[in-house]
Amino acid sequence: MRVVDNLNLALRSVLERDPEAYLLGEDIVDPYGGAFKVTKGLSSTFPDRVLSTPLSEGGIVGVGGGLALAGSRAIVEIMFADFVALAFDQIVNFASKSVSMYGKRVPMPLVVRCPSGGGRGYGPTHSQSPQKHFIGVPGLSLYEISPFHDNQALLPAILRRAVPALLFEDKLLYGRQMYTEGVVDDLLQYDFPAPDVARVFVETPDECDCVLIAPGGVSQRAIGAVRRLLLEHEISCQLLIPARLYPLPIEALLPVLRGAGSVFVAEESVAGGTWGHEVAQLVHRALWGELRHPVTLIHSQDSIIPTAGHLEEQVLLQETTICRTVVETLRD
Amino acid sequence: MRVVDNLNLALRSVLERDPEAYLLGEDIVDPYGGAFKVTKGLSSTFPDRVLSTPLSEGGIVGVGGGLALAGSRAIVEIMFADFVALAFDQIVNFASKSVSMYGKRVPMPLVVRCPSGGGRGYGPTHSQSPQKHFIGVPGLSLYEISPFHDNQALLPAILRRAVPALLFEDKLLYGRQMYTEGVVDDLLQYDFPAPDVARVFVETPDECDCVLIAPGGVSQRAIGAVRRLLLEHEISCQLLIPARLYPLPIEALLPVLRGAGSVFVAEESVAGGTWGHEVAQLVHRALWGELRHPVTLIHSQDSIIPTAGHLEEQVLLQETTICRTVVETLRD
Amino acid sequence: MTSAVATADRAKERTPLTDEDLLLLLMIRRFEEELLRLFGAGLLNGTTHTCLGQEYVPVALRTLIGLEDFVFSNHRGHGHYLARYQDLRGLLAEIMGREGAVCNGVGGSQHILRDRYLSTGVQGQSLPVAVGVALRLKHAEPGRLVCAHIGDGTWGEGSVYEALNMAALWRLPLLVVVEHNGIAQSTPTTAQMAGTIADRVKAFGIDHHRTESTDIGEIRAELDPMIQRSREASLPLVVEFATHRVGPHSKGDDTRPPDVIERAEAHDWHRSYATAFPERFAHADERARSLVEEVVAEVQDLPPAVWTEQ
Amino acid sequence: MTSAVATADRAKERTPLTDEDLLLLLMIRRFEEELLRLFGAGLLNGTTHTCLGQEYVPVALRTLIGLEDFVFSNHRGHGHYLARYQDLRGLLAEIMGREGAVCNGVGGSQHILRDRYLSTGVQGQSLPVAVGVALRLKHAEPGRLVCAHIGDGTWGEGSVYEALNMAALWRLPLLVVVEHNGIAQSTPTTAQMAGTIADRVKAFGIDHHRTESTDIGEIRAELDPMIQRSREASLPLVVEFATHRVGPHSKGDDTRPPDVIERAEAHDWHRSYATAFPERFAHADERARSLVEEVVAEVQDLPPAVWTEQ
Ligand SMILES: Cc1ncc(C[n+]2csc(CCOP(=O)(O)OP(=O)(O)O)c2C)c(N)n1
Ligand SMILES: Cc1ncc(C[n+]2csc(CCOP(=O)(O)OP(=O)(O)O)c2C)c(N)n1
Ligand SMILES: [Mg+2]
Ligand SMILES: [Mg+2]
Repeated sequence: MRVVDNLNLALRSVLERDPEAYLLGEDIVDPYGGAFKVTKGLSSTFPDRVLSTPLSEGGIVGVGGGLALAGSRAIVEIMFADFVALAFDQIVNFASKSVSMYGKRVPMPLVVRCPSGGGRGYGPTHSQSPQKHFIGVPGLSLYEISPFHDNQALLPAILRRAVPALLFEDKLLYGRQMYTEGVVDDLLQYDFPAPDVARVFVETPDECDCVLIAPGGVSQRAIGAVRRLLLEHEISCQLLIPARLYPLPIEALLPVLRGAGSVFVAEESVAGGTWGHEVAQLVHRALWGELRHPVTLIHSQDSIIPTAGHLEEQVLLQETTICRTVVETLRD
Repeated sequence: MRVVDNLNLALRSVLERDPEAYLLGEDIVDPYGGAFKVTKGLSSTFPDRVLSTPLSEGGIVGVGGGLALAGSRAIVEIMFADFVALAFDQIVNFASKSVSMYGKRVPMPLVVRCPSGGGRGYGPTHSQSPQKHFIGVPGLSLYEISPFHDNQALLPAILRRAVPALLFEDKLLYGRQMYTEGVVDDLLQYDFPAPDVARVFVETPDECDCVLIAPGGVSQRAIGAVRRLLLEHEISCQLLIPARLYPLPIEALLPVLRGAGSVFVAEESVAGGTWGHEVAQLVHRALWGELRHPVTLIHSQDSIIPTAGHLEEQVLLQETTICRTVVETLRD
Repeated sequence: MTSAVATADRAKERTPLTDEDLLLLLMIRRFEEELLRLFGAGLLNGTTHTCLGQEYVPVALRTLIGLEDFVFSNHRGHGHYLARYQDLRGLLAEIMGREGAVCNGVGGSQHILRDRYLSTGVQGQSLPVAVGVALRLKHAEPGRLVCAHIGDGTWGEGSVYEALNMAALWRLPLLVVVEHNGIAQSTPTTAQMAGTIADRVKAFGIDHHRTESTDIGEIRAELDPMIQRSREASLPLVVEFATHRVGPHSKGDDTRPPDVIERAEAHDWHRSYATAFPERFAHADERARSLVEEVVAEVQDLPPAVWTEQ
Repeated sequence: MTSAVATADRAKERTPLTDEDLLLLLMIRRFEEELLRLFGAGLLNGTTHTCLGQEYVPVALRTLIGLEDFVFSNHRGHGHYLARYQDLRGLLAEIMGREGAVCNGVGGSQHILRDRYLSTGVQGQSLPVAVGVALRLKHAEPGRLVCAHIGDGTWGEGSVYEALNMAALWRLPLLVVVEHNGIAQSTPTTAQMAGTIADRVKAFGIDHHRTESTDIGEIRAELDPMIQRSREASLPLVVEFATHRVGPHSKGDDTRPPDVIERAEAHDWHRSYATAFPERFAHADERARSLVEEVVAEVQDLPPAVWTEQ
């Protein structure tokens, strides 16, 4: 099953089981079914609760906040993650704050879905990975879809936690297949050493030369790099993909990281203040003295994301960048 | 001279020397002169170029972007830094991107001034330090005022660089005195080991047990901590205060950091993905093997900022927190 | 001058009001004055925005808006809260950060949540949220509505228009109450608003009603049928109160010229009711004063608020 | 049907237009069609929004807006660019990421800057920026103006109202051109806009003019005095074109029912001019076609764009 279909099913089942759940976004109703077709078919089944909205990113996240506040569950699609910038105030200063700023816990089951990432030539304002800008907002959680995590379990779990969440969805991932039954390919397997943390490994999960941590959108590139590291460089690298990026369940990752002594983080974000910085600090504090080198951050360049394919490739994180960085770091 | 007066003079001299400079913001004209009186007197002298605006944070930053694009210099005051959330799109996706996304460098001399920080009981939506959310935006620089850096030099220098900048201004700092002539108090002196980086030290600048890095808004608490560390714990700590937070001129700090082996970052930001994470990663990469412990981040709690004084104090970074963290870390 | 006279004339024709309403009006007035006094005496921390001059707005509305309706308030919200809950103690404790504070001292003057009442400190943010609540009410509790208070200055924020558009498109029971006091902090409306609120509202196909009255009975009579209709037909409605800020924006920051302040005072409901019903007024005022003083004395002695649910 | 007939009737009364205008119209049409073909053939990467059906808007405006005026374009901007610069090669190279690209292939279809022309991909973002430019022009270059193109769907964004308010308050020479094609991506205007653009504009005290014409000469005659006034009096103006999107939103994503698409096509300027001036039309079309084909052939063979000034 393709990731987009899994996500579509997950949304459908939330709407089905929960008569108080709403889904809002620009152009999400049928026959269009959303810019990336994630919501296809849903408005036909739930015409009152799947609503196409005007172009008002700030406004519709506010509406989602209001629905959540009043006792509904709300899922809001931002057409391109870049435009979540327009909803920054509603997310940070309303929905997230409301959870605690009134002196008592207020349930706020609001999920803002953000199709993110580049690689499709959509240009500087339609290709970003803005995860990092939302780290460290009290009350706000960040998630990212992956080909390992079943959204039919993840989405209801996020809503049950009843705190506002951003769900990042890599656009290129939509068309990929979900992995099932522990098998990635002929060489690689996966399991879940902790709830919501997927691990990709070669043969035995307990041995490796290094660990690579990546959000779901980087899965393909990370898996490609793990394969090449093994086949071309005889480096065994384990890959960890947490569904929740922030707060990061670091305790769950430590047993895996502990053995390795060498940790990398790969993400598509452009340079500076990235999610990897948050991961690195947690790892440095927890494993100081056991690490052979500082956690190495691998990410896109410090640059806007250009449109032309050949230029975009120079800026965005590539499989080869991951591979090369790991090899060079381990060699030093 | 008080910091607010220094800033006021700096704004005045920009307007005086540059007939194309504009200053925009809510309630900034006389007789009110701005919520924190930073712009007092300016509209009386420059009525055409110092404009009170409607409540439209996104809009006025956009106007600033337009002025800058068309060849003017623009300074925009956001009444409380918290509301810069409403201008996130204009800052990140217009002004900063325009510098490079058209395939050639476009000068964008735009400064967005953000009175930030808590400690005045203004409550959760009027007390934040949102610096961290703007780290890692290609083309965007972050600055923070301090009692060491003369804004009459800093402000024109920022404008000359002609890239969009946020200037954070701690509200409590406004009423403090600027330091002059290298003297902090009976015990402490300061110098500038690199342009725009202030250093506070006891006696000789070349020796110390540890280094504390802090943005300008934390100056008083950091200085207080440095004094107490010396007087109560016989720990000599040097304090570094860079005027530009991002991109951080790390090369300029390294000579000072190198000797110490022990580095702390103190900031008022609430926990998670802070500026300190960016600093730490740079330091870890540069000084791996020379550090006795990971760069220790000291910041406010992972919490919204409550209103009541006694609760606010529990959440926000305090002098005592800095002190205690340094002592405990060095003891370990 | 003329307008001051006109107001005085009209005062005599005031429709009668209940003791409860009169007491409430005066309680809010005394509460706000007391806050400014406490600030002046250095006994309060942080900031506050009193509703001096605008107390009658929520008092007039209180019989039209029930506890099952949602109310969104803003920075100038003490009157909104007190008119709904008559809870002097909870609010003062909140502002002073003492035990019994309605939000445990965390929210303070500007950030209050109690059941279906919520205020926030970021102008314009509440309207889209109110739209979301109204969307739910329309489906889950037809007949109920959301009442959101905003000032004239808040019409500078784009979020207001995003919200109006959705409220109209989706036919939602949203009542926007605009307290148009002619000023935003220090900026007169003429310097921050082009055109009129009436036209901006109508441009979205939304009904707009403006009232110049400060007479509780008159206002209720005017608004009742309109609000009923908004509930029954599930339609948005904007009611604009031409009102007057008698006090400073927050504290000690009134830079308006004396004649402007005088004009505001001439429109104060307080004078009109004092003239119209001198005895009842004096009696209620006495009572309001003592109620507020009692609460102040009591709250000042309470221990600090405790916040456990972070 | 009736409206299709009406359009056909009016076509016969078309005011004459210059060879240059006709060629420009057809060049843009051919350019856009060629883009869709190239996409279909897998020769283009990324996305694009063609202005099929709306080409006449910038062509009509081009004699009224000079190179010293600023133009803000949006996602549907190829026509705006070509009408101003007639630069098929620079634009195609930009879209294909080849040498000679006007923005070195960095911006692509939606992000173009050339002298005083700028487009961006975030709807509504441009209007406050345009206000800033107009503020400068008012002081530094009186008589010049800023022309900003937006679609009907973009009126959902709050930034539009923040900008209109400031433009009116500060009396700035801002011309907002609304290309009202009745749809935003897939959402009909009726489902995303309450009320009318006319009323929204007038609510800010700004002049509004709506034109249904697709006749270059007629449009210019209508708009010339208004735009002159906006320059001379330094005042904002909103001109709304009732227009029709003849192609998909971007590529292959037209989910409109056939009758709606037919109605759009019935209003196409293309038919009217073809009927009114068949011979000149055919001749110009031939020329446009060959110009575009030449450029396509040429650009396809160019090396990739180089980006040095990061
Ligand atoms: C988004 C935002 N911008 C600015 C402020 C600061 N501020 C608080 S009240 C106010 C003026 C509001 O004017 P108006 O809406 O007319 O309400 P009034 O104070 O007159 O009741 C301002 C600028 C704020 N709280 N939120
Ligand atoms: C802020 C923002 N939200 C959403 C989009 C995605 N988007 C691009 S064009 C468009 C529809 C715009 O409609 P309209 O303004 O009517 O212009 P048209 O496409 O009809 O020319 C949308 C939703 C965007 N580019 N920017
Ligand atoms: Mg007001
Ligand atoms: Mg449209």
